[in-house]
Amino acid sequence: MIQHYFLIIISTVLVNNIVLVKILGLCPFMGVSKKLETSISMSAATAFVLTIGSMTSWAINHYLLEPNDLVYLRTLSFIVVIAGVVQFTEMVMEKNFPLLYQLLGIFLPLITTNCAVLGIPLLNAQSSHTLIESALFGFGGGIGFSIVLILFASLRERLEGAEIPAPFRGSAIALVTASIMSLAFMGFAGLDR
Amino acid sequence: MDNRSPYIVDAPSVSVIMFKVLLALIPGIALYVYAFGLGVIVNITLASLTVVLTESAILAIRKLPIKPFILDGSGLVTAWLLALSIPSIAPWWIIVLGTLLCIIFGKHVYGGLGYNLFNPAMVGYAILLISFPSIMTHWQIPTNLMENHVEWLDQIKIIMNSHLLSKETIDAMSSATPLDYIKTQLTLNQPLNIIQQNKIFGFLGGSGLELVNLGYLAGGLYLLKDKIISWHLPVSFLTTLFFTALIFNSFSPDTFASPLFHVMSGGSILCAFFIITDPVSAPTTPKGKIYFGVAIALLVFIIRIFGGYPEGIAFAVLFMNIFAPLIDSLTQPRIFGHK
Amino acid sequence: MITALLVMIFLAVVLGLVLGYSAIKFKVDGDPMVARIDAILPQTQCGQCGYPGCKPYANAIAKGEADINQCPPGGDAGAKALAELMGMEFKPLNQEHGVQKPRAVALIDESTCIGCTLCIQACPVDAILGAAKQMHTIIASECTGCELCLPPCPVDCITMEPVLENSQSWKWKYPVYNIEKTSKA
Amino acid sequence: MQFNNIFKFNGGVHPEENKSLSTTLPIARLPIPKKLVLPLRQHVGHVAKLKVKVGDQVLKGQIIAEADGNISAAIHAPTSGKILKISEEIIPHPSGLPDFCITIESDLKDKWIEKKPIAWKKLDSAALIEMISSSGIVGLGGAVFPSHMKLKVNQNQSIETLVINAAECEPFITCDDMFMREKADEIIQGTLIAQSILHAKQCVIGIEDNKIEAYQALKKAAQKTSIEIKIVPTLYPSGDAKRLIYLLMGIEVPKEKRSVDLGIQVFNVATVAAIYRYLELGEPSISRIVTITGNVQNPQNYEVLFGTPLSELIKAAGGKSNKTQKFIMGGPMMGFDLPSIDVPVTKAMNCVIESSPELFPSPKPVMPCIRCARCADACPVNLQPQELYWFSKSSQLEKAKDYNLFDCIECGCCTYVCPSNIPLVQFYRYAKSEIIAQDKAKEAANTARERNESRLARIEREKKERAERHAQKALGAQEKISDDEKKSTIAAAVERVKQTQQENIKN
Repeated sequence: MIQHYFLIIISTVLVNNIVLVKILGLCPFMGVSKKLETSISMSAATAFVLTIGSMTSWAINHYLLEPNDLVYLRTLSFIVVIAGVVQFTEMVMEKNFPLLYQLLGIFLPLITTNCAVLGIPLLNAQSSHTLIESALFGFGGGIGFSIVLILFASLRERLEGAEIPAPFRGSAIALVTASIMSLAFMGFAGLDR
Repeated sequence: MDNRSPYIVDAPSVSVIMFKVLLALIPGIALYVYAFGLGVIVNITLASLTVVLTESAILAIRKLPIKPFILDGSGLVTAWLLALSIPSIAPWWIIVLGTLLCIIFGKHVYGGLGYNLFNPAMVGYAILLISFPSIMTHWQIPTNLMENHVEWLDQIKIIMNSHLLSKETIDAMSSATPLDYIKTQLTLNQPLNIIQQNKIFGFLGGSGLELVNLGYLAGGLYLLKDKIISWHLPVSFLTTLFFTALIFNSFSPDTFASPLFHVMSGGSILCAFFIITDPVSAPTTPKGKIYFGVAIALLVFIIRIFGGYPEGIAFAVLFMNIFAPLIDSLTQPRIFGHK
Repeated sequence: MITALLVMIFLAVVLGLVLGYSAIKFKVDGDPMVARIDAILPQTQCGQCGYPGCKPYANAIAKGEADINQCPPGGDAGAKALAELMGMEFKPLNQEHGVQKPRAVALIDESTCIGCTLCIQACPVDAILGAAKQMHTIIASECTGCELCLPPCPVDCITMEPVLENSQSWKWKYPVYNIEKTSKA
Repeated sequence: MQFNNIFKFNGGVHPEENKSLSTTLPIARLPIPKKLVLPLRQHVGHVAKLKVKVGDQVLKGQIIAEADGNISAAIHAPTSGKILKISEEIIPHPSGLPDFCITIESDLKDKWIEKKPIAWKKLDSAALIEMISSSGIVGLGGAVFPSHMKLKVNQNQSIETLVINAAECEPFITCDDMFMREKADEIIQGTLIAQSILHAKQCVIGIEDNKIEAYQALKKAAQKTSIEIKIVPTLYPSGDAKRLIYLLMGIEVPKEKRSVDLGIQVFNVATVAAIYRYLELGEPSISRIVTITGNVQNPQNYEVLFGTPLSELIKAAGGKSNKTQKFIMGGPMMGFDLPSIDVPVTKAMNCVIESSPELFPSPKPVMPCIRCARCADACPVNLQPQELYWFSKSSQLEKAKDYNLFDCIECGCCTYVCPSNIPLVQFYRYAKSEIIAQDKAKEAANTARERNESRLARIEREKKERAERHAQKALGAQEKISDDEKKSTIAAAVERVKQTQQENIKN
């Protein structure tokens, strides 16, 4: 059983990393990775939302939608729930970490529309995960997102000093870098067997 | 320039460093030719030509001076490392394409020498490996093991135009690498000692390949002695690989190959002395270098044993390249007078 | 159909309650950003941005009413720093508000000054000394170079004198070297 | 050579020494020049306060500018003569910008003011420090920090060890070496004086192993004293005070602390000798030993009066050949190009090197940094020069600061070993002075903000008071002057100004 849970984590963090392999959540990945400091807080917020979102979505799916034969309402209700969780996180953050709140700016409310955040609960529902599995899946996805975002930010900070040819500056080089990162993650293929 | 102090310098130039690296590759290449024939020379030549032409073109487009940046030799190092990493009988366009990928996506989109985040040779190699898995895993068997003697001209023919020769000849010339072979055979539940009786295995690693690796080792030791590379990277990498393999091997010798086999086969030695020692994409602090070497060794071992690919060096190196800036910032050494 | 509606209504009510409660619980007042923006502004108090001083401009930026590139004394560098702080794209200085000039301090031609005190009232940092009917003088070390004292002077006796570099304020320049052209721009 | 109890610091380099060039001849004395130019700022701290005016007659050793506050040093007339002018002249500074100088026209009589030797054995430390504060003595190793400040010790500090810096680690420079060979006695006497003023329990002289003659001279002079003379290996920059302390004692002076806080004080050999001369003979700081070397015909050390035009020294050494491009002040590792050969010799000028393409070939093409970290291996402060360069180059100044840019001593070891020939130190100098300038601007902005805020508060207060007064007056009295009238005058003035401005713009 433990092994199974371990495999879920390994799988979501490395092998099927939501950003680099599943290509979900690219918006904050590109948007909030200019600075290491902000990327760390962003990843913490996202990981939090992912875990809580997965769990609440599971509960809604399990207790409300499936018994009532309302599976078709999944996407709608998940979005609503996630939006609620994000709003909550936002308020907590504004109160307790006001500077962070400002730094994250538009990307904090945008966690709502982060496809990773919706994607993970939907994948959970699709593969009929249990509550613990859903939580681990969400958590693992969050960790995977965090690792990749933080590393990406550290790379981009290094690139600040590089003399990149003009056409490649900014998002272009960031995308090239992301793709090579994705290439590196392909080495883990087959680890989750 | 005015006001430039210090007025005196005493350092080998970048070119000298890079050409010493090339020089250190010579023994390995010589043994490669001895064991496998001239195919590798063709690949190296193709790669070198591609690099010089592409870099000149890119530098011209970027309006940078061409001569110093070609003469710095860094492009050639990348090209040679790639040529040594791919099978020596791969068709010519593989090495040309690979070199282009290295130089463009590994190096010049980042600004060229000194700015690349990833090891350029490994960028090219990894793209080739996932794009052409079959070609990239068909390795030539040593010439002395071939049933029909193959002329060196045939090797060149295969490289330049694979349709000239029949499929049988090619099949007779190539096989999986020992690492690959072990992996596939293990899934068929063969015990290791039986697997290793195949003729492609030598006394340490793969037959022929072990010789080449010894050549690389000699070159690597020369680089160490000449202080072109620091000891941290090769030592941490090789010892970690050795001891991880040792632990697994003593735990179950039937499924895990010996530590010496792991060190002497695949690209371990080339990786230890020539690939991870690329200063630009590796951490620069002494501690950071050790962490880097250890982590790559562990990843290489994990991918070799548990992963989907027979050899994990390229992925492990690229993966750790991602960590390099973070490792650097977390392993700053203690400054004089600081706590 | 009814169940679906009920479910959605239920969700809406629950979330509404939770969020409503936290809105009260985690209420925030004041904007910490204003002080940070104000810290970047050069404090010339010149009003070229269209606001009566640096603080009001900082307020306007924090509220999103003003753009980050309206401060000529701060120049492009200031706009860059603001862009970084606000997480916005950098915009070059808006020329409508003026151009960045080398630092200068005001100087009163004491033979022409009639002692009208109008410049004293205009100076935002009280850097002009003097009394009615007496010659005025500028405390050069306190002058921000805002030029606000120039228009009120009835006899045009105030001029802006650029601050010259001396061996103490001299700075090492960015090294320029041959071969590898730094392709910044 | 055996080194006992030496603590090695990280890195360091050993460039070709080139010291024997200028040690073949004894120290010579330069004739008194016709004109001497004395910058008012030859030391760290406040500019000296002028005590003479144009036309004054001065005697040799007379104070012509006095110390302004504690961190400042007096300036004495190096010879007798007349004050010719007080004006801005080119000074030996990397900026090449002029600064205020006193020009003396020498009368060639070289007439001393009455010398007043001080019975230093009978006086207590405080009195001696007070006297030394008008001696004009500053650190002659190149730091030019006023020496009396270094002799002063706070109540809560006590000096354990006095370190005398005789390392002279930069190539080419031999002024301390030759001085030690010839004036070892003065140095030892000066050391004993400094030791007694500081109440230091022990005293160590640190000298590099390439100065055996000087070592032996010191050894002989110090025979009957408790002064310990320690030989350190020749490794640049062992003459840096913090490095020398570590070499000799294994103590690292922490960041943002001075060695005094740890009970260690460091003086240069020439500085202690100057203290001795001032107290024992009553001669203030008016000259120093300068090495003139490099591409000159007779590389040698000269005793030169401060203010002597450099061209005189160059002439004496047979310099200014055709091949010469420039003159360097200081050593080849940390020196700088002199803006002109007419600059005066100052208290900081320990060495002048006539450059030639053979000695200092023009820099090779600069390649990008390949992060080989050779610089980190060579850095005596254990910094990561490649990171500092990365940040300085892209003007990420905050980051550079975080990576301890200000711990850098600009010794040049990193540049010396850089395979890419990057002028690393130049980048650090740029980044440092940029940060300092920004901090200054920030400080100015803060004062401006405060002043603006207090003004706004005052206006607010006045408005309120006026409102109150109005409310009181409104009961009966009427206003004396109509506000409207005043306003219209002002408006007219403003209108006029606007017009003139517009006309100016049109023109």
